[in-house]
Amino acid sequence: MAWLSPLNQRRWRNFKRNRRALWSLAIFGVLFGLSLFAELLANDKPIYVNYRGESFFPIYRFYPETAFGGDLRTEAVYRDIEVQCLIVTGGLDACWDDPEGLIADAADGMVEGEPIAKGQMIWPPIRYSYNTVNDIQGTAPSAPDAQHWLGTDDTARDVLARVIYGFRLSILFTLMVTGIASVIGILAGAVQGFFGGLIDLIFQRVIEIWTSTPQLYIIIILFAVLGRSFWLLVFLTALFGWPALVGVVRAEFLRARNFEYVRAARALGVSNWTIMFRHMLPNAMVATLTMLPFIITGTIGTLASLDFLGFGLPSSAPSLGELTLQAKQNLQAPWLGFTAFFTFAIMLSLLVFIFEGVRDAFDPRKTFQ
Amino acid sequence: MGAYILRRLLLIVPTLIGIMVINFTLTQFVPGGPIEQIIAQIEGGGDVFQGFAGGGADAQNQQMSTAAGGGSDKYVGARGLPPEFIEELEKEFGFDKPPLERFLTMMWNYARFDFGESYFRSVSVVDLVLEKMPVSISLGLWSTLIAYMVSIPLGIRKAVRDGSGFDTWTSAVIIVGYAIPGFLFAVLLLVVFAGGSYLQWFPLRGLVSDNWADLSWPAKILDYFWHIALPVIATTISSFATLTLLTKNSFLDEIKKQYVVTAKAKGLSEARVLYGHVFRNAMLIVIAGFPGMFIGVFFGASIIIETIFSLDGLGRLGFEAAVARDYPVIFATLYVFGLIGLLVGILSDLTYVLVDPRIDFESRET
Amino acid sequence: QDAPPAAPAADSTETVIRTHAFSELGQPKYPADFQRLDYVNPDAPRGGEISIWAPGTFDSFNPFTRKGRAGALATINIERLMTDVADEPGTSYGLIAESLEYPESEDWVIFNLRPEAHFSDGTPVTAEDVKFTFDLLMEQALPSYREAVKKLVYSPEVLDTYRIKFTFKPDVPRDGLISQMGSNPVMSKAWFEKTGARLDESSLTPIMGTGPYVLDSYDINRRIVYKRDPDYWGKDLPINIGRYNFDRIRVEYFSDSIAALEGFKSGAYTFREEDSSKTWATGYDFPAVAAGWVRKDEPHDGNLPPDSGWIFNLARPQFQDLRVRRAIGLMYNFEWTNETLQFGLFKQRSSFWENSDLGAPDAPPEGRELELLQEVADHIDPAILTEPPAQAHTSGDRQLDRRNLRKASQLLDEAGWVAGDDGMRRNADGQILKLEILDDSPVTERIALPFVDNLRALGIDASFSRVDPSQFTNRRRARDYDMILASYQTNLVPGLGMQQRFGSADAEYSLFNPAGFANEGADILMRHLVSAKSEDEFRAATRALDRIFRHAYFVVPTWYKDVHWVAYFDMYRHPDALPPYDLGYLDFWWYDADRAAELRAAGALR
Amino acid sequence: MSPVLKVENLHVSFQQDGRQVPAVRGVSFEIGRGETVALVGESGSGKSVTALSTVGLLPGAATVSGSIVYEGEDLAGAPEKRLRQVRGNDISFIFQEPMTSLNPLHTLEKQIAESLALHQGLTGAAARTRILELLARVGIRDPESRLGAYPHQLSGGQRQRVMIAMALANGPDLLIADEPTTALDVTIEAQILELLAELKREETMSLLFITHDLNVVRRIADRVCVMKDGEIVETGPTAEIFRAPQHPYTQKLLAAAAVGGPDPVKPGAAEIVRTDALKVWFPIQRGFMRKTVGHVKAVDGADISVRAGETLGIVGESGSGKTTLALAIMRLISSEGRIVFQGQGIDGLKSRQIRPLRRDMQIVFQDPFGSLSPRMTVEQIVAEGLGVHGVRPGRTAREDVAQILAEVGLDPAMMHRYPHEFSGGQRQRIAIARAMILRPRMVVLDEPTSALDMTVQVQIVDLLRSLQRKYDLAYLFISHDLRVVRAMAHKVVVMRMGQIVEAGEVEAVFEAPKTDYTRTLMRAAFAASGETPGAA
Ligand SMILES: Nc1ncnc2c1ncn2[C@@H]1O[C@H](COP(=O)(O)OP(=O)(O)OP(=O)(O)O)[C@@H](O)[C@H]1O
Ligand SMILES: Nc1ncnc2c1ncn2[C@@H]1O[C@H](COP(=O)(O)OP(=O)(O)OP(=O)(O)O)[C@@H](O)[C@H]1O
Ligand SMILES: [Mg+2]
Ligand SMILES: [Mg+2]
Repeated sequence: MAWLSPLNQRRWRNFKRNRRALWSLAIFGVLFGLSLFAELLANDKPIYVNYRGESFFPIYRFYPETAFGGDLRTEAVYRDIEVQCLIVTGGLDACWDDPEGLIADAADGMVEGEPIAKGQMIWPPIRYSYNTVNDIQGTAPSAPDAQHWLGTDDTARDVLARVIYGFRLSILFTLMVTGIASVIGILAGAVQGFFGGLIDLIFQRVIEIWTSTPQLYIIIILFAVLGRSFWLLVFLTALFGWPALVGVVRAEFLRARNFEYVRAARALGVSNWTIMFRHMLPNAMVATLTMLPFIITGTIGTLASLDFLGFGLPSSAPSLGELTLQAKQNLQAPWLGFTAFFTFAIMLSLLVFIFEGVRDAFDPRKTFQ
Repeated sequence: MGAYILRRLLLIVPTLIGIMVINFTLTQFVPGGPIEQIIAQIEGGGDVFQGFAGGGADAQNQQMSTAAGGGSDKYVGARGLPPEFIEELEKEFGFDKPPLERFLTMMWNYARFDFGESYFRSVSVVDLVLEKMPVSISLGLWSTLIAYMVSIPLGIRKAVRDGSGFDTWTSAVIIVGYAIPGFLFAVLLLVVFAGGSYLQWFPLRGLVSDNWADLSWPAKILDYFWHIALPVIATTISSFATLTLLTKNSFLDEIKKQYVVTAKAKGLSEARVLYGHVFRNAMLIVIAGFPGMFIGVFFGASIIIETIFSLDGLGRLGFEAAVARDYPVIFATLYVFGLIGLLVGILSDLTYVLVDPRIDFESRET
Repeated sequence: QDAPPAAPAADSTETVIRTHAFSELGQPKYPADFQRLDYVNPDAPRGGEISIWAPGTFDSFNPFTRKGRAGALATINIERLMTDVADEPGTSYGLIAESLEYPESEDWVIFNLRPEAHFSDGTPVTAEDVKFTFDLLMEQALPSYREAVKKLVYSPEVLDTYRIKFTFKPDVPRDGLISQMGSNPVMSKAWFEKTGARLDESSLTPIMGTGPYVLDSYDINRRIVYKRDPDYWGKDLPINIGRYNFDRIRVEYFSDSIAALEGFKSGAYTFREEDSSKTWATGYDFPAVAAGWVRKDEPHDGNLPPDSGWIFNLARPQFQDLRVRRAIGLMYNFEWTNETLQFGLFKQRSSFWENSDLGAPDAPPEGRELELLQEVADHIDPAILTEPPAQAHTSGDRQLDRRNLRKASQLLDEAGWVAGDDGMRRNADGQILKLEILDDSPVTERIALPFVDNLRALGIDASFSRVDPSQFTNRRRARDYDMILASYQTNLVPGLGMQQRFGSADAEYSLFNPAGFANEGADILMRHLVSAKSEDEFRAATRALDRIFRHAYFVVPTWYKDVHWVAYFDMYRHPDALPPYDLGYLDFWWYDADRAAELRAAGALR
Repeated sequence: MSPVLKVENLHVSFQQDGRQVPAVRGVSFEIGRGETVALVGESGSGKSVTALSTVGLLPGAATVSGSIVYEGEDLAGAPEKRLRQVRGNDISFIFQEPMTSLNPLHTLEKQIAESLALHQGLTGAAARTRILELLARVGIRDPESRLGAYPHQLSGGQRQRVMIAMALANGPDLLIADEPTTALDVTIEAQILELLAELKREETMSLLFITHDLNVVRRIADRVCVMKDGEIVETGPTAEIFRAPQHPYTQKLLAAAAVGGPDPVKPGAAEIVRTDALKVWFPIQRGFMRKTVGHVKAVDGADISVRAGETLGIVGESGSGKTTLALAIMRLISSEGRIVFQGQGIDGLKSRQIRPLRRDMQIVFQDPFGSLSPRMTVEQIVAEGLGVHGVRPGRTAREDVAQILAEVGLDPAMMHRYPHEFSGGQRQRIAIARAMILRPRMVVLDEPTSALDMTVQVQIVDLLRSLQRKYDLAYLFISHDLRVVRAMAHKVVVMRMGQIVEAGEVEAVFEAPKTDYTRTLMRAAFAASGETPGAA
């Protein structure tokens, strides 16, 4: 941390002293870090395949079934037992008849006494991707069991895999949206509150007009024109998200600009922008810091409600919102609701605690016993 | 100040026009208009609520396929609706006129507070909105009231006891409250406390009982609260978190300032110090949010909660209108709520000044 | 309304048929002097109440306008000139009309009204009222109806107080016209004049008719109650014996389906017909069922199911090749979908006349059926003449069935869509084989996704798109989709509607022909079908058509069910043998007052 | 006679960034009934902390040990509830920094009324009468019109007097006054001291008086405690201490005085700043609509002129518009009239155009605490100007900061602290350091030494003078301490009710005041110590 200025070092020390925040940050970091590698954690393709001595990396590359001695030129369906048999046995034709038997037989590198080019597959710990439709016992949604640790959803997809991917998607989505929206929001609020006068008067009207625009319509229009996509949704949600902070930041700035230290900074010849962001913002940050975790989770909520109304991510995307909706529609499958709830609760708690730590770090008077 | 207020009041007009222009323009581009919606309705479909109210019907109920109107299979025109009908509709809705003319007519009418009728019902928009108000006010009023009454004192306590066990567990509770998806919670409440499988402590739907009119006054009040208990709980549960933490953090910032020491030195009780001195300094944002909250009370709407508890409020009206492209309802509510919103915006800015007399809105660039 | 041309000198040679009932195919089942319908219990006790639920809310009792949301059963008080029965398709019996007269040419029809018929306010029904109603409908009813009927018939003439004559326009086929006229509702002219009500404005005053039930009370957003009219004029008519047994019919409104189910569980209403497999499979194990208070039943449903399935937009070039359609169809796994997503409650549909003997049997055509097909042999694949009809494919219990995958791959390879180096299928021009399933309902999504998944495994760039209802309507009307989950409808009796569903004339735009299916052979056979005068002829035509439709494979058939899913509090009774075409719980079921008292005592009802 | 307050072995330390920093180390003293004890000592020696600890008003970061016995009751471990009863009623407090100690959102009336209502149950008209009486007694002119004023509308001295009025409202048994007269001009100061003496007599009030002004100590204290580095190094009756101080620090303290005068201005020195008929009128607004009903003529037509290397002293009664004039010259509040800075008219400039000029014009605010950004460390605060104006005299900013801090008598090791972790005097020096680090051409010093003990004050005065010598600085020096003014200024203007009533060379004004007002001022200032103006 040597690269930090002494003040920031002090802040960092303060942050660390809030154990709860530190742990939350660590856990959150680990979870998010792991989820970044979701493909390696949960996937219906093996990470690595050794077929007749050659190496394959199905997660990253396309291989037709023919590459493994199959007969289709489309992508190998690795979760099919026949394909697995082909890989393990080095492409024996007998795989079409009795794959299970052959796989068991091939464990020792010999099939019916004949040596074979034994292949190998390394699978991720969870053998389902977020959109893998699984063959399950009984009816979807199915309860948690040894195969599906959190059960399956109403399309027979593995809930755990969806949560992992959904967590990543939601967090990326919301971090981006919140990042963009809060930067714009704070900037706008700060400018309005600080300069006041005509700028405030005009900008406020613009925001008023903007906030009373029906978002649903803009989303519908843009979806219809540009098609549904993650990035469009990021753009749109950020576009509608930023006014959330403007009001409070503006109010805080309206007040703070009368403070003596602002006058002092002005007397020093500090430029307006520096005054705003070095002197005032840290003191007008309460609302922002408090609301950020909620804006972050709220953004996930927005995503969820868009899913709800059918204007969310492209279907089959692993969204936590969709999970909640399913939970409501499948009360007989409480694991859906529990999973959604715990995912949200954990995420939100971590964020709230982290931001509490940040707040403490910035609070000069905060002391720890 | 007077000049500022006057300026703000005058600015309402262009703002309102701006809002209406943008929205009007938008609706020109939205795929699918009211006519499509009518067509969909007539052809048997277009239920905008199926998304979340529906129970996943995958089995159409089979009509007696012989009986489609007296024994024979009628021929109704392959295009479904005759073009004349669509023309007629267009005329009725005024779509035969150029957009500009339509817009100007609309604005002229709105300026005189004449809001017209819904496309889909023979009811004036004003009546429609008034009809939905009791539900929205009930939900809005009580949930906001509860949220504020709990959150502010709680937040203050948490600030005073920052870092204590109390602080931690209350944080946990409110976060859990926030994390529970509202509609899931609503459904749970409904099934557990009003449904047919577990406890039947609360009614399933409505604002009041059937025999409400015959009840005595105390019974009436009791009955009303009995009915709104579950929906209000469901709407409120998630609203504690932000407000409580906002209060807490605002207080934390203020509570160690010098003037608080002064107040303490006067010998004031803790409550007096907190509520009499710190509150106003710390809660600018929250206090200034009061006027906004006030409209929240009247137009508080949660489409999902309303649907689950079979309440007919503005939430459903608004969503239905948006999806069905019921433009008179959309524009009129936009206009009226927009107007009120703008007025409340002024009010809330004036509250800033009331809360902190140092605040003004003038430019500092001399 | 346009009046009929001055009556041409009546062709006196023409015989005029006078009858109590009219059947599209042959003789009515019940003779003129029948005592009662076969499926009713003539001794059914009267009394009690039955209650059902309705979704959303209501704000009107006028079902004839697009405005407002009409309350459930809003037409319960409106009776028609003739009525259907639940055990005989295609036949109507006189209700308000005692009898009807028509010439063999079926150029006109005269209804003789029953003089005893009167409106709910006691005023008698006259021919003047019938004419008034017809004209009113032509002026103010829904335009689709107006347009259709206007083309067929002139405004009726009142012959005397109880006689009214409808004259059909020249040049329109006469098939089905008489039944259509028999289905005209009858409303009171005096009432309309008095109240100034309009059919095209919503209103909370129900329109007065002659029916067995009248509105008792309502509470918007909550309930509607109808009560039996003790002075109902027709209560002793043979056709009404054993019917309309409940004193009251109550409709409870819920806007959320979960709340509705909870309402049923707690006895807020007492009769429920289920439409969701999930709820039917998982939602009915509540205490009242265990206690025997609620009965869960699956009576047989003899109606034709809708011919639902994944419908190709045949206008898209890539789907014009039958092999492509078949290959795509093979990727839909009915067995897995049914078992895993729908609790195994459905059956696979193959025929367009499933659940009846009108569909083609699983054998090569023979007899009249073969004759008909040979007539159109030029227009159809010769294989149809010699092979059994196409059956829905079967799949194994694995979601992605290898056998079908291979078969489909082969078909696509043959059709020129070969998989490239990225596994995606392209044609000779290098275009990727794309397929987008369009829908506006979230229910479809979970069914569609596994299908899409399989299609992708096949190397097709498949996707599912959900859009909002308005946009869906738009795109449906513009035929801007590759595939939708929708249905066709066929009938148990001949009807003109076939043309707009399967006919080539309207194929390009007909809303009822979402695939845009067109085949000249089918056109010819449909003309046969419409004019069929006997059941055998009709059956031969439907079976021949069924073969053509199935062969064309423009619909990947999905599921159907042949039972009603009903649950009710154990105080309702029905005749042992239910008629095939109507469950009739509001009609001829009755109330067991003793059992009801027991249930009430046990606290089962709210 | 048992003492009213007896403090024994008091230790206070602050938790600071994880470490314990001692502030008070084993302080013991007692105050008898009706007695006045003066606590004097070095700035930052722990006087305020000691005072605050008596009624448990230290911030949470402080750890306190030792015993504090008030009327036989140990307050050190007393429950909060008990402390509350004591506070305000039995023991009253006047805080050191009046500028930040008032609730910014309460009117003057409300602030005082609250104490009255709380401890005496006085409300309504009765309360108002008492408030007016109190305000009059502390010398607020036209108190009625001031009732509705908020703290930010008052001058520093006015705020301080409100604090005093608040503290005296309930006739406390023990008054702890932490530098209660720093912002007051001599006449008012005399009036306040008289008032205190009167109260002492009438109500046998005891007094713990913290001050740097030894004249005041001599006038009112019965006993003196001298603090240094958190310890009481010497204590005894006033007369004795003054006569024969024992501890070297005490000796140094008593000997210290800002002596001498400034170096003469170089002939032909350029004019740095000049104003012509400068006017600042604050509107008096009433009601919710903020209708303007009149004006406070804070500065009403002031003409001044300062040359390079010259110091202009600005004196005048509290509330006479000195601060306002300073702010107007700095273009920090809007004003009417011409302001010429280095030959350039700056009154019409946009703030963006002025910004580059600010490197050459700096100000030390009267309220140092308020003028320091609470969430920045001292290092950042002091170094900021360097960054803004791109001043980099060959070294790192940190070294610069360290040097200037040392020059104003602060330990450079403290530079990572936040402003609130300093004593009043320390903050004042930080503010001076911030202004001086830029080596400007002109500095406005608004009461720069009010919170400093004599030793430090001398050090600062020397520093300022040497800087002036080196860099030809022009100073606008606002102070109530006429001795310091005399030691610093070449010329002086006397302000009264917004107007300059007298102006001229220091000697001329001090020796031969022309107006009655100046004459009273001079008399009050130099009478107490028995000096005559110009005796030095
Ligand atoms: N909150 C705090 N955190 C850390 N150190 C503090 C804090 N408050 C005061 N100090 C330190 O304690 C010491 C004593 O401060 P105190 O305010 O009592 O000084 P003082 O004698 O009143 O000085 P002055 O005359 O300048 O007001 C100082 O060195 C100061 O830096
Ligand atoms: N913002 C304001 N609004 C209204 N009146 C103000 C404002 N600021 C200052 N005043 C008034 O202007 C007058 C001059 O104030 P100023 O602060 O200049 O006095 P001063 O000479 O610095 O006094 P002191 O020596 O007490 O600091 C005072 O009467 C004060 O009450
Ligand atoms: Mg001090
Ligand atoms: Mg001043």
